[in-house]
Amino acid sequence: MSQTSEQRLAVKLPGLNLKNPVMPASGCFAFGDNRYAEMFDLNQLGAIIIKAATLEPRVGNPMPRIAEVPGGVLNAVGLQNPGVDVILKEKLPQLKAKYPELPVIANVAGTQEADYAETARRLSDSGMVDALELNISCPNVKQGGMQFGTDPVSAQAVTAAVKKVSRVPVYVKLSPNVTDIVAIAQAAAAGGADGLSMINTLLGMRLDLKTRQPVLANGTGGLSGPAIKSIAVRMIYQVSQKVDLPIIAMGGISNAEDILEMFMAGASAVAIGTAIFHDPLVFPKVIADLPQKMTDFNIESLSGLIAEVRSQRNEN
Amino acid sequence: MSQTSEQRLAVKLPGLNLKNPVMPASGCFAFGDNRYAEMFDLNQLGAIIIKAATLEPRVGNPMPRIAEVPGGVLNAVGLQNPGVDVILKEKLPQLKAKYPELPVIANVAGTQEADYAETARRLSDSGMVDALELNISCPNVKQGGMQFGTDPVSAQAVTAAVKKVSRVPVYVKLSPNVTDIVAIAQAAAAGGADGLSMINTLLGMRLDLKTRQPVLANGTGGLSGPAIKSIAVRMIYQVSQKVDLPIIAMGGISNAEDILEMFMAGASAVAIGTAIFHDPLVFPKVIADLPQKMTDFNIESLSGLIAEVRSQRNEN
Amino acid sequence: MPSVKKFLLVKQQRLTNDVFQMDLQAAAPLVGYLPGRFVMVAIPNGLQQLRRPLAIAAVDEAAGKLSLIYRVVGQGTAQLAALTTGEQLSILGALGNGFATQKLVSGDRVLLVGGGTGLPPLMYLARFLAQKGCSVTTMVGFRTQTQIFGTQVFAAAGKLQLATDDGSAGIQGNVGTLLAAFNATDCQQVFACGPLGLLKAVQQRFAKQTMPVELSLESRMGCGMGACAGCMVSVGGGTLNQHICQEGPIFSAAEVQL
Amino acid sequence: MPSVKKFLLVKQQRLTNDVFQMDLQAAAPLVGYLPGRFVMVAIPNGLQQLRRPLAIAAVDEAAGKLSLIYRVVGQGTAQLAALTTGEQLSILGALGNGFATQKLVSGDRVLLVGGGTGLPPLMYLARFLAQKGCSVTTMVGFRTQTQIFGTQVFAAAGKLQLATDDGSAGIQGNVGTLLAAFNATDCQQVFACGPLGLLKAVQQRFAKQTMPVELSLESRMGCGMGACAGCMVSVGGGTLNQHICQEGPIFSAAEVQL
Ligand SMILES: Cc1cc2nc3c(=O)[nH]c(=O)nc-3n(C[C@H](O)[C@H](O)[C@H](O)COP(=O)(O)OP(=O)(O)OC[C@H]3O[C@@H](n4cnc5c(N)ncnc54)[C@H](O)[C@@H]3O)c2cc1C
Ligand SMILES: Cc1cc2nc3c(=O)[nH]c(=O)nc-3n(C[C@H](O)[C@H](O)[C@H](O)COP(=O)(O)OP(=O)(O)OC[C@H]3O[C@@H](n4cnc5c(N)ncnc54)[C@H](O)[C@@H]3O)c2cc1C
Ligand SMILES: Cc1cc2nc3c(=O)[nH]c(=O)nc-3n(C[C@H](O)[C@H](O)[C@H](O)COP(=O)(O)O)c2cc1C
Ligand SMILES: Cc1cc2nc3c(=O)[nH]c(=O)nc-3n(C[C@H](O)[C@H](O)[C@H](O)COP(=O)(O)O)c2cc1C
Ligand code: FES
Ligand code: FES
Repeated sequence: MSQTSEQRLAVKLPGLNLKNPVMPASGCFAFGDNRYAEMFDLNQLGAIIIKAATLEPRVGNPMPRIAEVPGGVLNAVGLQNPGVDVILKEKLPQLKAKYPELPVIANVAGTQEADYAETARRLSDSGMVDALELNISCPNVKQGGMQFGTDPVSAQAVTAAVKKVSRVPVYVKLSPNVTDIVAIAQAAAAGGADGLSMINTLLGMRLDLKTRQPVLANGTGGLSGPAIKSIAVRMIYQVSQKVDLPIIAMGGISNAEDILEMFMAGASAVAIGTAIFHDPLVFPKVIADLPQKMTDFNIESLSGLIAEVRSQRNEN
Repeated sequence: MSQTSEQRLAVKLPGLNLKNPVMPASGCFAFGDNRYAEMFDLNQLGAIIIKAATLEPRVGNPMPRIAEVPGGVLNAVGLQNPGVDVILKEKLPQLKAKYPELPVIANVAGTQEADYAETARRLSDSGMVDALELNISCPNVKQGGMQFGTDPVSAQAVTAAVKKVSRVPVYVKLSPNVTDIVAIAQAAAAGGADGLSMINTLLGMRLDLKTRQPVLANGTGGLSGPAIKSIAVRMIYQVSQKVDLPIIAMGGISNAEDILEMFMAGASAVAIGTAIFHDPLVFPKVIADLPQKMTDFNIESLSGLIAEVRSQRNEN
Repeated sequence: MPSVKKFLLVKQQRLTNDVFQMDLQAAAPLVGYLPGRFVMVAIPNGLQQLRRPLAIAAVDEAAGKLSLIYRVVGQGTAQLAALTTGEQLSILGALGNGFATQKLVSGDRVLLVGGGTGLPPLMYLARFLAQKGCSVTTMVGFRTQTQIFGTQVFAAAGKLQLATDDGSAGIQGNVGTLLAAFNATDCQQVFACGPLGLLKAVQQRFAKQTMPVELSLESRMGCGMGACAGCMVSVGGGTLNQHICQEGPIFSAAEVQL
Repeated sequence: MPSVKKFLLVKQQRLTNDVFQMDLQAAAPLVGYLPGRFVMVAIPNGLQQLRRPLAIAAVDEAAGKLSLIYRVVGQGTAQLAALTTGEQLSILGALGNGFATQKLVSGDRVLLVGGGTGLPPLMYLARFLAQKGCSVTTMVGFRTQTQIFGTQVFAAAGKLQLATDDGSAGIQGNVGTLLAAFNATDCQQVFACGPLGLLKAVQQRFAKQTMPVELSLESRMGCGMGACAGCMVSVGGGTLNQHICQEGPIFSAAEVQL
């Protein structure tokens, strides 16, 4: 191959000039202030997506919040976070101090349009984040979250409200719990989104046979992990056919092949969540594996693959 | 336990007086004319749900139609069937001749309301089926199928059209590929459904890294198997809270515990599809395992469990 | 009648870089394990929902012995290759119709044509027909010398015609080259198993001949039991009207649409 | 610094009907495997996505030896119990804060209170404190005699007070009965691990005492690494403000809200 290894993995998305396309998914890596960071150098990552930020602190849902199902995990954390001000005062400065070069995407959640906009404004004004990921898809909160992500009108409105105040590009994170993912993606595009992030978790539930009650205190939870990968691939494929925005793909990725499958479906970058729970070194591993796997499948560079896949999509 | 083993497993649903609640799911057991029937006596089953019937013969989708994903299977068979007339002349008489006592549920599909109604009329008039399962949820056909199952207005209309002509109870089979499963269930109820059947497959896709094209000739396929169980449990739980109709549950069931979980979620009977591909004897096995598992979890009878679960649901 | 049985893995052998042979032992005699039929092997791991179809490469029914030969192509076969002696496999079999060998008698001349993972069923067939007293010629093609397996069996059963793409063993060329040179006039039956291209070449080569030509087909399978309609093929002018797993995997070249 | 290592299973032992001990060997010395800390064990099967948290029951850091004692309660632990000698396990550790034993000196009197699968970390702690020269009293409760395990360790490390619900061993009663009879005045530190009821009983019993009382908590865990917020607990008046996996699993009874 004629390109250097670095060139082969580099991808460019609005606001994000990444040396590789791999990042931790929101909510699975806190604010980088976790113990995985002791096991490998976060500078190896393409970028980091931090845990959802809301205007006010949130304590999240009661315990238990985690359950296991075949091929996947249910979580009902419920957007627990210390609130945007603490994130700006403590979490982000700590992260930037340790990894000044690491691109940061801040996940933004809220209960109404105004919260979303105000949280987004504060984060983007801080100069500490390179892009926002608008979480209109959290299935684990009663108000806001997913309700914005399941109705095109609200999705467009909240995107537009955030775009108006944000100085950094905005990626809208879509919920798979919808009849027509393309309609929501188009609504986000109409609202001015710079990119899409997909997919968030599918709404699931597990019952405890002894108590006959849900295992999770919240009742339902979000399904993530390998079980949802084929749904993510399908949705990314469908959306990339109709919407021109770059897509950060996630949902069940656990190895380099999965990453390439997402690119072939239409992704321009990827995030990994659940897989890290099983393999704490999944990030350095997939980043190291990618070049060989690309060679195996005749892919010179990811940017070339993105261009090729996108050019083959019939815009109709 | 004071009840006999038979009483413990028996369940009663409109048109279906079942000695146990276990049946093969539509499309995973043909018309009973498969080789599994050589391995165990189908009279052991609670009932059988046969492959979809359409008014005209259908050749289905091109090959390949089957792909594997972690914890699940993608299929894009596309409702291949010899048409309702051949089914009435050959398939059903053969089934009834071999198993005169086995309750039969016929799965009905179509491309428009009139097909559904005519197919349903012919099947119900035949006297060979105990109930219909209205398939408004097949993700593998371009027209009809899922489109009826994702829009409440169409769902209600097609249900009403079929109810008008059917002499046997009608179970409407719901698609999980919707934003609001309760709305569709309520529409089916408003259309006069006698019961619900849920869930059909989730729309997924797998790409071949070598060809960069979908593995399935049809592009997308329906995801079934353990990967979707938590989604099925969630939807059945949600629907049973708002809609009074009995539910035949399916989606990832592979053992007796899974069956009990479905009952606790709100089911009144269950169907098993994908699991038989792995374990050809899954039906006799789960039927034999149920009584002991019920004892383990303090369940005297399934009919008692159904009543208990339903009585605890707050109708609001 | 198919049955699902536990088999003990008594030997795992690497035949080439990516082809393995498993020798398996059942607790009881096997019935109906005829040449051309196949089994569905469960991958001993909770993640894989589907069994894998593999042809019967060798069998001793009375002794309950079964051999499978498989190429590692994906996750399931990779897991099979990782199994070690003493582990157990759940196997569903025997399935499918098998090769139609009923009319062949001692002295009949038959041609076997195979390539790649199409060879295992032909290995069994070659032994079976040789035992019947048939005169067996087998044509096999490989990419290169290091990929060769099974040829001793064919040589022992009759005549072996070998081709490699790079000429590192046998003649340089492929099965097509061998077929072109073959004199078809004195041959009672042809059996072929291998990649689609090979099957098409055989179908075409003998299109004008009258002897039975049998092709063994492959398909992704859900059930292997005629229950899921995952494996249909068009036969005798119909459209996707037969199950490869049930009416097949062996079809008449004159009837099947490839 | 946590690390993920392959461990060889050198011994799998059944202690009671449903409690097993695994003795494991790492290729290199272990660091930081202190009493009260835990590991996350990957279930060697593609289906389970989450590692299972298990306490360190015994360790020889220099020799790379680790023992885990676990009750079979679900699918993951059932799979662990099915493993045989020679198989490998991927283990992430050591995690969590561990018991605060720094201030204890030889001659100090300590009380350990445990039940059920809370015993394994106390077994390590008892040995550890006995070696320090502390005078260790351990109270343990079981349902019945056949469920007893670990008591030799506690007896060897100091004084053992045993209760069974049915009186089949030790006194009839439970840990609560033993706690009520305990003279708390001359005890420097209390450590407890077990079911929620036991922890609450300990918290209450010593609520008015001034010595440190440490409780080891359990929670379903996603990561075990402070990354997923799956294991929060309310400490020091906050609401769900600390991670059981990171700031815990050991919390001060005076601070933690059970
Ligand atoms: C009747 C029959 C007999 C066969 N006999 C042999 C044999 O003796 N030796 C041998 O090496 N191979 C044989 N094959 C092919 C073999 O089944 C596949 O190579 C194998 O299933 C691949 O599994 P995998 O998990 O490694 O691949 P993956 O790609 O991970 O499998 C994913 C899914 O696709 C299916 N699949 C993938 N490739 C094929 C294929 N070529 N044919 C059918 N299904 C496929 C798998 O069964 C599985 O369901 C036979 C196939 C059929 C239909
Ligand atoms: C810090 C810590 C130390 C522990 N030490 C021990 C020990 O030394 N010995 C021992 O027998 N048990 C211990 N446990 C409990 C042990 O983790 C669970 O019994 C085990 O995870 C159950 O797994 P399973 O797959 O068999 O159950 P399943 O019910 O199939 O597990 C499903 C999911 O729930 C989780 N889970 C289920 N029960 C528990 C539980 N009680 N606590 C935490 N997670 C649970 C599992 O980890 C898994 O993620 C400890 C728990 C924690 C948090
Ligand atoms: C424990 C947990 C917490 C999560 N928290 C968030 C969150 O705060 N914001 C968000 O947008 N997504 C959140 N997600 C969703 C993930 O970011 C991701 O979209 C999803 O898990 C699919 O990817 P995966 O299969 O690789 O985990 C969370 C997922 C998990 C498992
Ligand atoms: C191969 C295959 C074919 C199917 N064909 C039909 C069908 O004809 N009609 C229908 O309503 N559902 C069909 N289904 C869906 C199943 O009936 C069932 O709803 C679904 O597979 C979930 O159950 P499972 O996880 O137990 O397989 C099919 C599923 C599979 C795997
Ligand atoms: S594989 Fe299911 S019908 Fe052939
Ligand atoms: S288990 Fe993930 S934060 Fe504690």
